[in-house]
Amino acid sequence: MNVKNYVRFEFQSLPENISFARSCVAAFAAQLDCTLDDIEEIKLVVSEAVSNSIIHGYASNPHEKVVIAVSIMDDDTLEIIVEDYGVGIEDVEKAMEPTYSTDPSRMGLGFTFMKSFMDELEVVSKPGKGTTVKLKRNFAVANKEAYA
Amino acid sequence: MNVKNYVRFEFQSLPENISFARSCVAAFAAQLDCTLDDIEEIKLVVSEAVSNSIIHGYASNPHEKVVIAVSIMDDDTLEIIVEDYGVGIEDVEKAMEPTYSTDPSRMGLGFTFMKSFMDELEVVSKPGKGTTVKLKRNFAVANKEAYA
Amino acid sequence: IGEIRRYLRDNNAVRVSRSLRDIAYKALQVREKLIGDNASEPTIAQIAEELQIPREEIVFALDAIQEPVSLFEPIYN
Ligand SMILES: Nc1ncnc2c1ncn2[C@@H]1O[C@H](COP(=O)(O)OP(=O)(O)O)[C@@H](O)[C@H]1O
Ligand SMILES: Nc1ncnc2c1ncn2[C@@H]1O[C@H](COP(=O)(O)OP(=O)(O)O)[C@@H](O)[C@H]1O
Ligand SMILES: [Mg+2]
Ligand SMILES: [Mg+2]
Repeated sequence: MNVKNYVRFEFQSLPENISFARSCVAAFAAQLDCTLDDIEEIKLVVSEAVSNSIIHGYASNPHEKVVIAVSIMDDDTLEIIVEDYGVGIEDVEKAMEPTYSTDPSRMGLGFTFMKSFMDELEVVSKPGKGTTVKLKRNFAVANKEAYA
Repeated sequence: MNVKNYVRFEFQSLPENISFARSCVAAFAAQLDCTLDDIEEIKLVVSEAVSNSIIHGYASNPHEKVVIAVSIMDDDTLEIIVEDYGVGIEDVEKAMEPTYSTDPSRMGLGFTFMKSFMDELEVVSKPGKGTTVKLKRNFAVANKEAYA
Repeated sequence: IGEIRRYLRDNNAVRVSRSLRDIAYKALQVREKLIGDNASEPTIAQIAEELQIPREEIVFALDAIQEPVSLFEPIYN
């Protein structure tokens, strides 16, 4: 795969940056040939991943750092990597189960949304070291028609 | 000065990223108490600095990297740093003179706009190493009224 | 699925897609209205509040309907 365009950004783990990050990734993704609905889905996915880093990874401590790297590959594939250096996840498989949450007040659907709106979801985490969420989606026309 | 919020971007020196960077910095600055007109001025300033890095610093080579760091300080001050690792500027003072340009087809007003729309402009450059442009503006209400 | 839908609705996560043009147009309308009401230029926060749209989305929307890059400088050529 050939990287056509790339941006990486680092920001403070503040709640107001969730909506900021979501808009920036959406604006970058808009370089791809995709619809408004696609963009809304990308926003949702980024919100879920970034809020997980802030809320779970950093227990809402605003002085930490979240990193997002976005690549456009081969004109039709979007890759988004969201990374934190927080508490990490003990059991990734369990964390990804629908409705599983370590916080009883939450719905536990973040990973489920990420999986359902993207073609690929890969989570790598080390307790005490942090979490990396890699999301990928292809926007080729053939792919789009398969969903139609 | 106390940093309240911070973001740092790195992106490829592609022309389409000028408008992306401009929007992102403006979106971040919108966390300050400012108007749409203020935002337009910030966009212009960021466009000028980023296009200088791409066009002059990198001679439009799209495989290089531009870095922008944006900080919100004390709730009312915005600091924007635009950095490249390109050819650099021999004589910074001369480069900053109104209408001075090394390219006869250009207007030579980029630095003039940056200076007039921001409270502070600082340019540090080393030939062969690159250029750092630091821009600062205060959005305190008292400050605004002084201009009215 | 019902639960997911409810979640999405409650969190206003996936809303009816609105075009950037639409958001930008509304933002400019609200700005005029607020100038009329208060006889002063509104802040972006006030416009965002009135429209119930995040500030950054308003900024991106307005940027999208603008001329590309700089008003003053031809970028290429
Ligand atoms: N970045 C992260 N750092 C630490 N733990 C995480 C992170 N992301 C997810 N988790 C864990 O995975 C669980 C499931 O995440 P998710 O599906 O988004 O549901 P929810 O956020 O509603 O709990 C979370 O409850 C949390 O325990
Ligand atoms: N990032 C940079 N790297 C190298 N040279 C630069 C950079 N920014 C500005 N310059 C030099 O300073 C001059 C003046 O810049 P500016 O005021 O923006 O005018 P213009 O871009 O129209 O030439 C440019 O012509 C160029 O020679
Ligand atoms: Mg979650
Ligand atoms: Mg210039």
